[in-house]
Amino acid sequence: MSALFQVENLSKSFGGLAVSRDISLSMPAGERLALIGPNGAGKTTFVNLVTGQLKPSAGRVLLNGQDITQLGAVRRVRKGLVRTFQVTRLFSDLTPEEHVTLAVLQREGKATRILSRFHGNSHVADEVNGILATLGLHEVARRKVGQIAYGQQRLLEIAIALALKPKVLLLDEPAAGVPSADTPRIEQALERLPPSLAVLMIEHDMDLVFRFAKRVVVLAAGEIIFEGLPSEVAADPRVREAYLGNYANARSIA
Amino acid sequence: MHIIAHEGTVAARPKARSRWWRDAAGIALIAACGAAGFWLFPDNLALLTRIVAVALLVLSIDLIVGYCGVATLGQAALFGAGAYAAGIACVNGVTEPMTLIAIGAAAGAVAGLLMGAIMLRAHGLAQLVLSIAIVQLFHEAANKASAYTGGSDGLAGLMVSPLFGLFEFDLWGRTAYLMGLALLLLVFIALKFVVASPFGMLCRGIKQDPIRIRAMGAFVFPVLLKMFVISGAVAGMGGALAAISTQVVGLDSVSFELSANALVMLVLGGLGTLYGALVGTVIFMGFEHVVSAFNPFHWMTMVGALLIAVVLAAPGGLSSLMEKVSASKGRSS
Amino acid sequence: MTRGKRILGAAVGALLIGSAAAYADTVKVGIIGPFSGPFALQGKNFQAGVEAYMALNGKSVKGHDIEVIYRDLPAANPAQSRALAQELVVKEKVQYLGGVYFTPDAMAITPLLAQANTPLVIFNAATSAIMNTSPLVVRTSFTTAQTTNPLGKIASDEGVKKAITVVSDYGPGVDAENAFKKAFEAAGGQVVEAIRMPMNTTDFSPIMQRVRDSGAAGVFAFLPSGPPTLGFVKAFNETGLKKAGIKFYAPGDLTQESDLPALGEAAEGLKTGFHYSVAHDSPENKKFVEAATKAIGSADQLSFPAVGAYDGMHVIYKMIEATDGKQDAKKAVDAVKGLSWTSPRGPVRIEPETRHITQNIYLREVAKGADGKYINKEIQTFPDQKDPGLATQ
Amino acid sequence: MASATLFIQFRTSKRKGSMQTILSIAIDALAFGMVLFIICIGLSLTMGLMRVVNLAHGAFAMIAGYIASYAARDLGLGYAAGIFLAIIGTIVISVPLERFLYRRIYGSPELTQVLMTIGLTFCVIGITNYFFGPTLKTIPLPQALSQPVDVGFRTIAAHRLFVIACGAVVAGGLWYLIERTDFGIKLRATVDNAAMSDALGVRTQVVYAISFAIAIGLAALGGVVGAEFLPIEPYYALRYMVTFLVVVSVGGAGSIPGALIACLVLGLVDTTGRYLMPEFGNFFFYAAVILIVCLFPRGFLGRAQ
Repeated sequence: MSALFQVENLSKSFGGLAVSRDISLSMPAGERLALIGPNGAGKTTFVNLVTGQLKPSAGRVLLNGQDITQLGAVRRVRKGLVRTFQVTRLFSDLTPEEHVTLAVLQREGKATRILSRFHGNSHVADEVNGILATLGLHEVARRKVGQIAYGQQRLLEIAIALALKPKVLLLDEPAAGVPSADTPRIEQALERLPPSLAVLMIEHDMDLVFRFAKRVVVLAAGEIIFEGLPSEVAADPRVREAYLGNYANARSIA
Repeated sequence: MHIIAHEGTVAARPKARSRWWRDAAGIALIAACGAAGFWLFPDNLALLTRIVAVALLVLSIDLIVGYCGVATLGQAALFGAGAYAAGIACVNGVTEPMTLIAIGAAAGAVAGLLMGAIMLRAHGLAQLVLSIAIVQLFHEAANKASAYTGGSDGLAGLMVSPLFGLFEFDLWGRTAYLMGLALLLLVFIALKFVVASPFGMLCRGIKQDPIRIRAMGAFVFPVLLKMFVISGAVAGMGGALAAISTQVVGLDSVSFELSANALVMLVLGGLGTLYGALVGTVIFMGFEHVVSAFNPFHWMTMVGALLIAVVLAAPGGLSSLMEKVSASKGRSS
Repeated sequence: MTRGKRILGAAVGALLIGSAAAYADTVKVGIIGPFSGPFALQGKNFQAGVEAYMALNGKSVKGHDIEVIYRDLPAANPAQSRALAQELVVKEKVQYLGGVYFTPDAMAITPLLAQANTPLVIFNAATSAIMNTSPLVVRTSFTTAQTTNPLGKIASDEGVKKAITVVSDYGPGVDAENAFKKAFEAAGGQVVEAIRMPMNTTDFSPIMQRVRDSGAAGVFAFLPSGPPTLGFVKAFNETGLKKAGIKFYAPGDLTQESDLPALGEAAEGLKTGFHYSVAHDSPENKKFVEAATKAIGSADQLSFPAVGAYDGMHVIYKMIEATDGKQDAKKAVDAVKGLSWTSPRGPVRIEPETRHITQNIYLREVAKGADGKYINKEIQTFPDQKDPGLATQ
Repeated sequence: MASATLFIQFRTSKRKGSMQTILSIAIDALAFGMVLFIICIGLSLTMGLMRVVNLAHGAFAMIAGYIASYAARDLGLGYAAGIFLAIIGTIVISVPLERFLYRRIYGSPELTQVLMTIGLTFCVIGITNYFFGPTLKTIPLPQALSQPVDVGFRTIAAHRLFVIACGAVVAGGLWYLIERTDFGIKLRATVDNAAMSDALGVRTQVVYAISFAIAIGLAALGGVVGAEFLPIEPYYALRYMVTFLVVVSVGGAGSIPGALIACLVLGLVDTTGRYLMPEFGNFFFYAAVILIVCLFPRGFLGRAQ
């Protein structure tokens, strides 16, 4: 098995209501996969199941062939399964530099140290500056997050994730809420992600999906209804049905 | 990229240095204020010592409330644990003051561990209520165990030997005050290091968004528990200092009232800066002392009015007011 | 602010007395008591007793003007107590300390006395052990054991064979429980059950249920004066224990005069043992009540801490007289050892060995007075009672 | 609750072996619980619905007690008039406070609210002490309520039955108000989303002001009818603050049934604890609080925050 990350028959129901049904996925290293689906398709539940916020009713999650279904959210991150948030979760009075420093220190197991200083730690400074520069955040590295543009905050979400050196990266709508003028910067950042990294992107912006993803999975009503190349998605009748319902005469899903 | 990184590190130095200078200046200022208190109010040293002991308690609350976002109305449980441990040790023949402080710190830390382990199971209002329940249980236990604690009559007869074998704890309270002041400064410096450490930053992160911290792969519970232990040690030292300087430990040192007063002092001064804790304690207790001497019968109204006025004028606490005044120009952005 | 006030006070004083007396020295007395907070009433009584004494006996002794400085200590808080005492001695230069409502507060002050060369006259704090912590302490109040002791014999005399004790679960409560048990069993009775209630109890009906279940014919109760006494007495009536003829005995804290208007009819007939009733019939008391009522402002608020303070001031005046205004704590205390006088409460004496007050203990019954207000009517006198708590040590 | 009853049965079977004791305790617990409920439900509403930690709640109950005592005892107007005047008077006093003080702290951090309401409590205590003195104030009960009533297995003060009835009426009335009336709909909408309600034409400021007045009115009612349990004196406002706060949190702020359950359960724990082993009464109570809070972190029926 060359799959780095696998989801097997994942199901979740709340009471009698099944919100995820029998979802299976497999991703090799370096994969660029997009997960799309209409509102209410169960994307958020899927993310929560994969990251460990929710426990599945049935099925397994595997990373590097190891079953991580029973692990909590924190341990999954430590194994290399890292996510970003759809609505940014950042510390408004800290700077991007501080965010990324904290993430690097945490990865190195030094974040709980009391007898060293957080600032002026030259050992991690180079790495932190490198990450910030890659994402074009070096200019705002010292500003409080509350004062930088939303697009930059989205990039910072990715920067934090990269600082954790993930094997699998879950991007939860990385361009959500970003003004269209700034979207290219996000795209650029996504193109520069380390090649060996497996990236699962959940996204609404179809332009972004088509440019970024090598493979697309469509989720509707908690089930995978399509899996294939981006170019094939628009033509699939079930996808059209799921997105457009009765408005079958609409031409494009974008 | 190299150039950028280089620029970054170059820029980092003055900033870290300015931060360091600011803290050094702050600590020098505290030392100067403490010394000024010693020279200006030589007749009020017992009051000043009490302020120092309570300041340690308020600092310990700031660690939990201001840096971790865990609300507590039961911190006196940790203060009292330190006070009783030091008191009981003293009555049983351990009379060296530094040892007593260490015993107080240890007892406070253990109590902090216990309290944290219970309180961290809940959030918000429920957490607050747990803290109240815990301090009430401590109070009840201290009342019950009167064979060891003296119960409501207080644990009396603490004969502390002279500090370093030289300086007596006497009527004028010079030794107690200077020892307390030195202790406060040391603790303050240590806490400045703690909050400036990666651990301190992690706590600040947890306060704002524990989910983000978990998504970074850090466990929240052990970090907060660790802070509870540190906080307990600080509060315990405050309790031990109070026990040494008063030579009596009363049930008031494990009371809800003390916890609530201390929290009020902290909020009055401002959360999450450590300076606010000191400012709040000094202002509250100083104000209380002055108005209660001025009118022993109806001073409570004036203290109440002060609190209301502070909320209306400076909702972020007095230290935020000072920041606002000092930075009034640069704040337009 | 305090310094400003002091200067102002001195200036005003100089003006009033005039230049001739301006050379007369001032002896300062520091009074620590609960003047605000939950026990403010007791503190007000301290003040009333002090002011009544000074109104009746003048504000100077042998040409030494007496200035009283009050300091507020709202609840038991030894650290604050020590700080206040230290400030009074070191900064305000008081020669005498007085007041103190709670035992731990007194315990925090006594270690300072020798070094401060200052006597402490306790107006209230009622635990026996305080007297052993310093030879410079004199007490003009009572001890719980002292007021409880006669009740054991009374209960037995009234035919109670089995009794239950119900006390607040703290130092004085436990003292009272022990004192009653000892006295009652010495008189041939048997305490069948001893209940200790948490201090913050507000609903006493479950306790009364226990009393009923115990099958005791009499109940001995001790609660500190304050709001809970109201609930306790009401519960005793409402649960029908009073009607069932169960005898009730308690030290007088429970029927403090200031609580009687609130207790009203519910308290009628309750028998308590205490050292002082505002209704005590003597010329000394009449004079005292008149002066103290004027000082406190309302007759309803006057009760026992005032007499402790009044007699305390008497002791302090005698000390000033003996030392002629000079600061000499030992001489001052020695001067009042064995001192006896007629207090508003009756004949009293400072016991030379213990420095505690020896006095009559009265058995009183709550009854309607001449003006229709409820009073503690004295029905039996136990003369010359020492503190049994100290006597045994 | 069932297991607690069994436990009592077990203990008392050794002691006396009668149903009487169990019923007796239950009815005492019920009366005490209802007093707590009437006072605390107002606090629960302000904390849960308006998100204001109003530590001065007890101060309002105390003000009502003073007014009732003055009206019923000093003016001789009687108990019913005393209750009525106390509620009206307390609300009248609270209106300017709401306008000029509380309105500034709606939406402030909780600790800021704590600071201000504690300050307000201090002021109220100081002022009451100044004007009314530190003695206990009673509210004389009418003849009908002060008599013991024989309820078969024991005698109970009629007043206790009255309190139980008051509690039931308050619970039912509030439920009706919030679930069944127009105002209730507006209140719930404002709580869920103030901005949206504003946009829909609900005058949220008015809704807040009315809710605040209702909460204060309930505190006033509780202060007066509960005065037999919690006597009126200046320190009232601080003395019972912890109890009120604990009850509200255990019930879950903002929930009427939650508060009711909390009052009854805590009343039962308190009463039975004090009966079975009085010397450990407080241990019982606070251990129960810790247990409940650990099992129900949002309170019995608390809203998700």
